[in-house]
Amino acid sequence: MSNLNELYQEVILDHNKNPRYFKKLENYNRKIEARNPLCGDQYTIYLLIEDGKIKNIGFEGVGCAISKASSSLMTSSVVNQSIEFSKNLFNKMHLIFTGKSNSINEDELGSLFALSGVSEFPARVKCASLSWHALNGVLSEIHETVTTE
Amino acid sequence: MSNLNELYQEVILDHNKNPRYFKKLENYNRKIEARNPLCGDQYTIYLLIEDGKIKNIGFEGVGCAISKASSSLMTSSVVNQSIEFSKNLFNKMHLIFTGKSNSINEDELGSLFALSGVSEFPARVKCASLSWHALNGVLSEIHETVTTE
Amino acid sequence: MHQFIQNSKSENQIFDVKKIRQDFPILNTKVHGKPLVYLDNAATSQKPKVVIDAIQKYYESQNSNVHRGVHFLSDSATNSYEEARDKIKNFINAKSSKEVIYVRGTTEAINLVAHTFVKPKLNEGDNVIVSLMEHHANIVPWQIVCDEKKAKIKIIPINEFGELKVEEVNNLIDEKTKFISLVHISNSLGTINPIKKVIELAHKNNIPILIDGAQSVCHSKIDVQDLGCDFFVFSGHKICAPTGIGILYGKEKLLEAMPPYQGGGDMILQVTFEKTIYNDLPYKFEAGTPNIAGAIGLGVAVEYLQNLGYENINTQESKLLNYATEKFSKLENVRIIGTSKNKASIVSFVMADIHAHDVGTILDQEGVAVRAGHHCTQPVMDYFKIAGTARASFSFYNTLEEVDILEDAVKKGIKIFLG
Amino acid sequence: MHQFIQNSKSENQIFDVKKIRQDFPILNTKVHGKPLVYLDNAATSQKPKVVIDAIQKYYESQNSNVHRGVHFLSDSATNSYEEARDKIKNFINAKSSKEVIYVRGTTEAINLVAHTFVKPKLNEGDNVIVSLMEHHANIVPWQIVCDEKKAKIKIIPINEFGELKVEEVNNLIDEKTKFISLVHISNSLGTINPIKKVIELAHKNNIPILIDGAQSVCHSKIDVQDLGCDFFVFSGHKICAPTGIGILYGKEKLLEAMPPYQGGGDMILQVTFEKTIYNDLPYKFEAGTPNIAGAIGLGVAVEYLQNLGYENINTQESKLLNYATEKFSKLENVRIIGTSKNKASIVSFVMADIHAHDVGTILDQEGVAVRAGHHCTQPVMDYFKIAGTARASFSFYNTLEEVDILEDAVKKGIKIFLG
Ligand SMILES: Cc1ncc(COP(=O)(O)O)c(C=O)c1O
Ligand SMILES: Cc1ncc(COP(=O)(O)O)c(C=O)c1O
Repeated sequence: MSNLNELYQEVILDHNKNPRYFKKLENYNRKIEARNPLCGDQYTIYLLIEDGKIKNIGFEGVGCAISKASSSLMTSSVVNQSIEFSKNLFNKMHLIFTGKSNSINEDELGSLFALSGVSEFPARVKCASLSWHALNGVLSEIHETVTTE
Repeated sequence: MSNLNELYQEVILDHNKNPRYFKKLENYNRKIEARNPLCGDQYTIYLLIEDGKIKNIGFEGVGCAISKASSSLMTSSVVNQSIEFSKNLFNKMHLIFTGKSNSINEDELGSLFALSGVSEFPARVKCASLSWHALNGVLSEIHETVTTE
Repeated sequence: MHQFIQNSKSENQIFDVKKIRQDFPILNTKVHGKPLVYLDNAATSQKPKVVIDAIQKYYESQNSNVHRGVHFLSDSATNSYEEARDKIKNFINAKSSKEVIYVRGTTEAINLVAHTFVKPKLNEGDNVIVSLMEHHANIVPWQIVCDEKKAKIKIIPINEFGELKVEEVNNLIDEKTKFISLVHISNSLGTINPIKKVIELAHKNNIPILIDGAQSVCHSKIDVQDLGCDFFVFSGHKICAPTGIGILYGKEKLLEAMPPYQGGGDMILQVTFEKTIYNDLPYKFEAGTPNIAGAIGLGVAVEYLQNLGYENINTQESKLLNYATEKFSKLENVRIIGTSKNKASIVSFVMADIHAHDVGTILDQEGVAVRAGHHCTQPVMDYFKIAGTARASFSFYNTLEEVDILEDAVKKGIKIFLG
Repeated sequence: MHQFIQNSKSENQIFDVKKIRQDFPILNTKVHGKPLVYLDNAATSQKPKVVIDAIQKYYESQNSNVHRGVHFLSDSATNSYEEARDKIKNFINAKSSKEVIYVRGTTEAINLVAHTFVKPKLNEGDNVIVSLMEHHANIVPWQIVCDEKKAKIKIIPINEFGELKVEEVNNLIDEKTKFISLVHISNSLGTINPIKKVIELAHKNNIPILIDGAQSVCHSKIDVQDLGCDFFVFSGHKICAPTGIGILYGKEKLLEAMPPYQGGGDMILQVTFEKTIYNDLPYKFEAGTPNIAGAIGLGVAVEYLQNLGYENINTQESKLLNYATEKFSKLENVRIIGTSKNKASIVSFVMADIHAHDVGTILDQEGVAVRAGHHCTQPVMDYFKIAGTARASFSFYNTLEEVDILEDAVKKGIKIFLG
């Protein structure tokens, strides 16, 4: 059971039960669909991006505990942060999910650290990274548009 | 080589080289296509049937030595014979080809005996019986028409 | 000692599960240090050693292309390939081996029928009837051809037990109904449909009907002549046979009249650029080099099932179904989805509001393999207003002890999530 | 002793055929009491033990349905299945694994492209160009779609050596040409076509082109990016892999724009009766449970070939081709059909007017397996005005001694028929 307890940590169960930023935004300028057809996870993420910053964020949809908690933790971590910061965070988390990170700093990660147990469950990496990939995709587009201008 | 010599007996090689009744009939009332797509054997058999008898027969086409010699031996055996006789001969030869005949009478069979080596070559049974099946098919139809009248 | 005597007794009597399990090498696998409890049989069955050995034997002593050779290996491969077809013909009691077409699986079989039999008959405004509990394989092909022909799909509804509302079939049928395609046993609910009744109804209205037997061939003896259906399709991999092989059964007259599906070698008699003559049945529908080893393996698999005997299979599977149903009915926070009176050994369930995917992971840690999700039957999930279920599907080689392990694992999951 | 030293020497140097042969269990077979001399490699190749073992291992320790499960076996099967795809991607140097679609074989791949890519583009009066030396698999699918669309097939002619008249391609191309489909290496003549030239010509005229690589992947390193072709197709069973699996490579952009071929599980994202959303590449084209064991076996087979090295393969096969060609050229009453300058290790021949079928039987009695007939290339036979040929096709595991045995058997046949 030790593995399972690492995956389903208190933080995860809490964010699954009471997901943060779990609402449709009234006022948004980006909308992303994140779906994993194999397990039926399906979220819509709303973003209000202004001045290179994620001014507001919200998500709704259905999915497993891992994907929901991960989305909730993600939204909590990137709200009011810059695009740059969020993209870097994606890169960091991506390495953690796939077990390729060689230095995980618990203090620095804060509650995101709860997601590190996922790397022991290869079949669940997709769940944890679903919303992150979706977010990163849209941020990269914005980024590219900005830098190629 | 003993097996091969049984298959390619003198009679077979002769009938392959000089097939009998190897011509299109001018005057015929039945025409049958006999083909084995897997090896490309392909013959047309012409029949003149009158009064329950095969009054004349001829065939043309291309195929292996076994199918050609067998067709030649068949035509030679059934010409001027009754439908009944020909159908019985088919049944007899069918048993011989498939190795199911338990009494092969060389004297009775005459030159048809040369075809008995085929049973040792399962892959070639289809070649030997190709024209026979075609003939039997058309004779059975006639027969049925006759008997159901 | 006592144990031993009991075992050897039941061995002589009917069906010794412990002994049967030895036929399946994979059942000895350890998962996360625990014995594998394989309850994902509706997704794919495990393979007995005789089937695995047949594949090996084929590649080590027979391998050759079929039909087109005169040499020893080619003859040997062709004979085994065609003998397998004859075995399958007998297995489903088809009239002739010509009616037994090798395909990749159920999905390809349904696509073949949709494209070569149904599509040419469809006109604008026509309809095809399926049920709400179809697998996507029996929905999407009809959507594709109906879209193309501006025809419609009509749906036989189900009730809260997951049973087909057969009485609705008659109302759905109209003069524009060109085909009915119905699943025999639902892969997500376990429901056994009264297909004979629907086949009769269809034929009374002169409508041809296909039965999707993907889930039924492993549980019950199929007699296509007795059923009277026009097409019957199934996958080898769900009945102890290799992957990549399946069967389309069709009535000879219908198959004769259908155009070919794919073009290529073996399905033609003669090719020129001006004109091509198609081959006879069953070859007309078997273009290209087939899955020879798969077909031979399927022949061995159906023999294996026949030797076990469907009576024995049913006895064991009923035991498992009843035992599991009883246990699960008593569990708080667990709800069984699919409670048809007539049911195969499939138990789909939801746990409180724990997502099926999480249930799957939790059970997996205990060595228990179940499927989690919509099981390619999204309309069923939509009907029950759930995202998915966890599904335990039992085979004759499963044991009551395995049901116990499943139950314990489910309880652990509830504990983790609900404390 | 001397022998031994020689062997171990060549073993270290390049390619020890005797040792390689030990990888193939079937090569120890006795046929009619004589050692099997397998020269029917163009029909299907034999399988090395590593491939046979991979199939066994899959069924004994991994077997599960792919993509849809969260449990251990399902994860293991999915990983192996997708790793195999990556291996194949690298093997043919595709840009992305999304461009690598699992199909049953070459025949299915061509049918898929004909139906989903070419057919929608075809209008009355359009044309598709193929060559006279195509396998039926690259003729019949085009006949089917062209018939349906009232389009035409145009044929690149060949010369008496069995070489493509490339200079004619430009004359054949017109503004109504919608597609070109060309065989890389002819299975009945051995001709290696200058496909790069034809691909360039096609693209200069904005015409997409498919290359039928059924016979080429076993003989030469394929780099689809270097070739630049839009589609490249081949069968696993001809390159040491199991039956029932093959590859359609297609450029991502083209595949993206194509509608699906078959409908069912795995190829959809979401299904309701109102609307179905198709899955991403490559899954859009992989409806239903695939040939999982076959795909994994194909991955192992391409690794096996890569480890052998195409240089070594080519050296050995050239030796065999040259040796056999020299011998056969000297034989009275024997004529080689297909004498292209650029040729793979395939020797088709006719013997006096002995029918190919009889030649096949005679050689078989000596243990020699060759194919006899039209090799699914009837137009080639018609061009040479012959009913068929006997075809010896050599693989890297064949030996010069086997060519000697072939020659002796041919001589015996001539003796029987011509005295
Ligand atoms: C050149 C060529 N194309 C296509 C095919 C058809 O391949 P398959 O039968 O594996 O689909 C073959 C094999 O016979 C071939 O040699
Ligand atoms: C009822 C039903 N129909 C069709 C299928 C599709 O079978 P396959 O994936 O073998 O083509 C399945 C299997 O998942 C099934 O359960």
